[in-house]
Amino acid sequence: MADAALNPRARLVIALMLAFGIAAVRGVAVLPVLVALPVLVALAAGQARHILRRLRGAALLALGVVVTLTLISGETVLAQIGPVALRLQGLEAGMLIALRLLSIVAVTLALLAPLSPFQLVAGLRGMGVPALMADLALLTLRYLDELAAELRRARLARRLRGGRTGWRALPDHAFLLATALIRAQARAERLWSAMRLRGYGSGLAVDLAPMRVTDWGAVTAAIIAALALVMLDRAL
Amino acid sequence: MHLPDGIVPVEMALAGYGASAALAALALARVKALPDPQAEIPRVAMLTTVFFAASLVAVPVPPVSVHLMLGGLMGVMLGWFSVPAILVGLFLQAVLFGHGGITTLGLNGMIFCLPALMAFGLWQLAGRRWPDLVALAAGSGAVLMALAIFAAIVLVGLPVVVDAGAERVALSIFLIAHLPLAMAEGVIVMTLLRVLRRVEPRLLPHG
Amino acid sequence: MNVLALHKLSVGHPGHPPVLSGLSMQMRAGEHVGLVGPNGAGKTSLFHTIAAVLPAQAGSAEVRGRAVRAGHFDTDIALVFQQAEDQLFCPTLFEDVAFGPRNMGLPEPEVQARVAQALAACGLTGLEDRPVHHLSGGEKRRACIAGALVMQPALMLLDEPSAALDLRNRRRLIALLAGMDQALLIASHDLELVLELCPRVVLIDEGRICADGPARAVLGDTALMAAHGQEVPHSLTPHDGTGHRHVRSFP
Amino acid sequence: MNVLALHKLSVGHPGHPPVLSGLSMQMRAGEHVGLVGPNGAGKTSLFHTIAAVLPAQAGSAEVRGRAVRAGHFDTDIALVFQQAEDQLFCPTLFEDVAFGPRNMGLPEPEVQARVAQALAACGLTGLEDRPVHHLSGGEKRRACIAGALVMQPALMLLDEPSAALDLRNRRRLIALLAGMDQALLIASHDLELVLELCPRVVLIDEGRICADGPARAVLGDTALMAAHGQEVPHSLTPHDGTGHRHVRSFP
Ligand SMILES: Nc1ncnc2c1ncn2[C@@H]1O[C@H](COP(=O)(O)OP(=O)(O)OP(=O)(O)O)[C@@H](O)[C@H]1O
Ligand SMILES: Nc1ncnc2c1ncn2[C@@H]1O[C@H](COP(=O)(O)OP(=O)(O)OP(=O)(O)O)[C@@H](O)[C@H]1O
Ligand SMILES: [Mg+2]
Ligand SMILES: [Mg+2]
Repeated sequence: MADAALNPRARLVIALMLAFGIAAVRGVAVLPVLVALPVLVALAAGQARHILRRLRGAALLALGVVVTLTLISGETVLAQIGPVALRLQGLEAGMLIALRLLSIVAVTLALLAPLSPFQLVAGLRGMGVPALMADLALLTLRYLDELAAELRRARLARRLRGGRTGWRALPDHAFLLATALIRAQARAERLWSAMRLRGYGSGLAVDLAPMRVTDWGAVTAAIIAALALVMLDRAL
Repeated sequence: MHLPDGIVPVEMALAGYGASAALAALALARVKALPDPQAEIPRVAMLTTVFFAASLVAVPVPPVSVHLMLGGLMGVMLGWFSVPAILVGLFLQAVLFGHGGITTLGLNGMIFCLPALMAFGLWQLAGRRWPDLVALAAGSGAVLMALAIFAAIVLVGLPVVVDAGAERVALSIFLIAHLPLAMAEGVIVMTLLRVLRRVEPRLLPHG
Repeated sequence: MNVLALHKLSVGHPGHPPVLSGLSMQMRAGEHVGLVGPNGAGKTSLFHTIAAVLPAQAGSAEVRGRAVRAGHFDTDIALVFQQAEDQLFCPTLFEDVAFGPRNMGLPEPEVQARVAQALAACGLTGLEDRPVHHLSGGEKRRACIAGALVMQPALMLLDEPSAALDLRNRRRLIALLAGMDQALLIASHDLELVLELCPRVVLIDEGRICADGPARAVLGDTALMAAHGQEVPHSLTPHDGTGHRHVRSFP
Repeated sequence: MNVLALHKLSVGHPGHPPVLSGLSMQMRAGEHVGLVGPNGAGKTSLFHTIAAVLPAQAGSAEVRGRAVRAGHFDTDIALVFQQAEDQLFCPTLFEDVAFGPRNMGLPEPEVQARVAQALAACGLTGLEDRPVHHLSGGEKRRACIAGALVMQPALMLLDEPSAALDLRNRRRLIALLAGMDQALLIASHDLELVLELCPRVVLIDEGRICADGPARAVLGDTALMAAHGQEVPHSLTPHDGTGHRHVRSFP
């Protein structure tokens, strides 16, 4: 699939363009487009199932917004269930927020989740993000395992020597967190030396893949789509 | 307590980006003036990892979720480095987990970075004299300050149809839900700094 | 009573094929057994299964008659990890060694006494207040051993106890372990150490027990050892003290 | 030209008194030197100082005529860490070994070729796609060595290279290192390995160099070795192959 090979930089730009386009929507008239857009992108990226799974948190949040706003705001009462009134304006505002949220998250995930950490960071560099921040992003992802392993190790070592469990272990845990962090930092320093000793300078060793015609095409299409969305929204 | 995508108008989101970019530029300039910024990177990255991971253990309390924020910790431990660290952490959270938002990245940056810098300032001022007290205040204070900024943004940003009174009630519930978090973060910062003072003073912000 | 009994035990990592399968063996209380085998044979994995860190893929392991269940840890067993850093988690050496006895609910004076004794046995007296991550490689290794000793377990599993030790400390460790009346299971590539400490040796390779018998018979069997990528220890091969010896060739 | 030159070098950890002081020594290109000394003598700290990980407390170190400055790393030096886990940081074994050559900007086919060669030399062929944290202890150690080898540095610092290796792999490692024409500085408690690989040995203890000379003279000097907590290696002491030997007593 052509899309699978989209340049990381292009993906970042497209994600930002579409996200801001969607965020700019104000009226309920274009809501169907907000549903269609992420579906299209997800299908194009071949990521549909993957995204659905990761969308759960955002969906819960969106539901919460809809329910809360429907209950607390607006004049027009749609229905009255005992003391609880469901209101039209709240429902509309809630739906708008919820759909904007879901569709932005879906678009972002579809475009960026398939990238490896290296590609993601290379893309950031390509967009002119300072080297220091790009390095930070890469190391952060790398150290995630290290930190988890450090915590796991400390917990295991603790249990093996008869460490308590349950709520009585709570103070122990705060302490464990602190010592694990200190040790993780010491290890981080050694790992960093190991990387530098093997020639890691400032900046990345991965090449920035050049933007090809398809990349430019996709970026242009995204810009047009975002503008069209905003203009459609303002016109209706 | 991230501001998700889609809640606030796009103009605010753009303004947030502008503000965060300016803050990042300032912080990076400060950082570059340090004697050997490269040597600090592993420590900064490890704390960024902690910050990044902390939000993953989240309890969704719609329309937001409660989780450790660690802004105060970042500020005290990293000083000006906390700004790039937090921004990177927020970006990764948004992109990899759909947590927070890509359009609201700038606003979230303000919600987390300003309290971090406040904590840093507090520590700079009095950390040496009353380490435990200041650590507690920095940890808790950062959460409270973040809450205040968050509330301000939501108040300004929510659609006009929302009834002002109801909005305030909802916000208060949300704020109260976060008070235990403020306490917990104070204790975390204090414990960590205590252990550090004892076994690895080199990593302390104040040698 | 047997301190350790394995019945048709299969050892492996979740989601991977078993590393070892159909292991059966027993250890009597107080017995010292050496566990040898090439890199990747599964010594560490076996230890983790016995210590309830890793679930058994099939069969069972029993410690003092009680079945081992993964995640249910037992202070009757002490495990000294192959990687010293995996085991030390407290800020200072003293706290790390005292962690076990404190959790066993011993009164503080007894804790202090036991810790002092364990540190002395491992040659660490004077380093009590050192942060553990400021110790040298050999000091860390000894700290781990002290942390296990102090628990006075019925069965100690030692994974490469002599790695990173200098010769004086290695000798001290040998003397210390030789004098212990608890059961010891020692995985090591240091065959001289195994030979000195363990009357009985178990050789594992290719997923199973290849030999189980008197140390001198197993370790001295040139054909057997060569077949499993091992060498007969120096002290079992005669040579002339000039430093030249019969180098065997390996695949 | 000297590949390494130390002038009155003091080595230590920030905020602590020096571990070693006033060290002076030279190594010629291609020379293989053994570094021995008891636990905590400062071998690892010295390596870290030479590799620019730790700042020198006084004096200077020069690698190929260039002064070492902490934080300014040089791909002419490769360091194999004592703790294997400190060194492996890529997701898979292949990526980890390829990390160095890729950073040196080599073209991809050359990277592939070099990595394949280094993995083969370390007996790791076939494990390319394994996550590094799923390797056994000995496999991790060899992965570290492969990552250093692949850089083809002028000076390799090996900290306990044979720890955690089984005898076959230890022998393979010895053969590999013996055939290298780069300079090697090898810190090890495995004196037999040092004896086989290094014509010259430096003994450090109590913060200074206690002996520097031909391996056979230093390691064979019973009084000197005993004074510094070491033992003369087996292969330099005659014995009869029964497993009994002259056990010296130590303080
Ligand atoms: N976490 C893991 N997941 C999957 N496989 C693993 C894991 N840890 C180890 N292995 C594999 O299991 C096998 C046995 O490993 P183990 O660590 O038990 O060997 P060992 O006998 O202790 O070797 P060594 O002497 O090198 O320490 C090896 O092939 C190793 O690659
Ligand atoms: N990060 C540190 N901070 C302070 N002191 C340290 C640190 N690391 C090691 N030391 C101390 O410095 C001394 C030298 O340690 P080093 O690790 O260099 O010894 P070594 O010769 O490599 O020993 P081993 O053979 O046990 O590996 C030891 O006494 C150790 O306790
Ligand atoms: Mg092992
Ligand atoms: Mg060392």
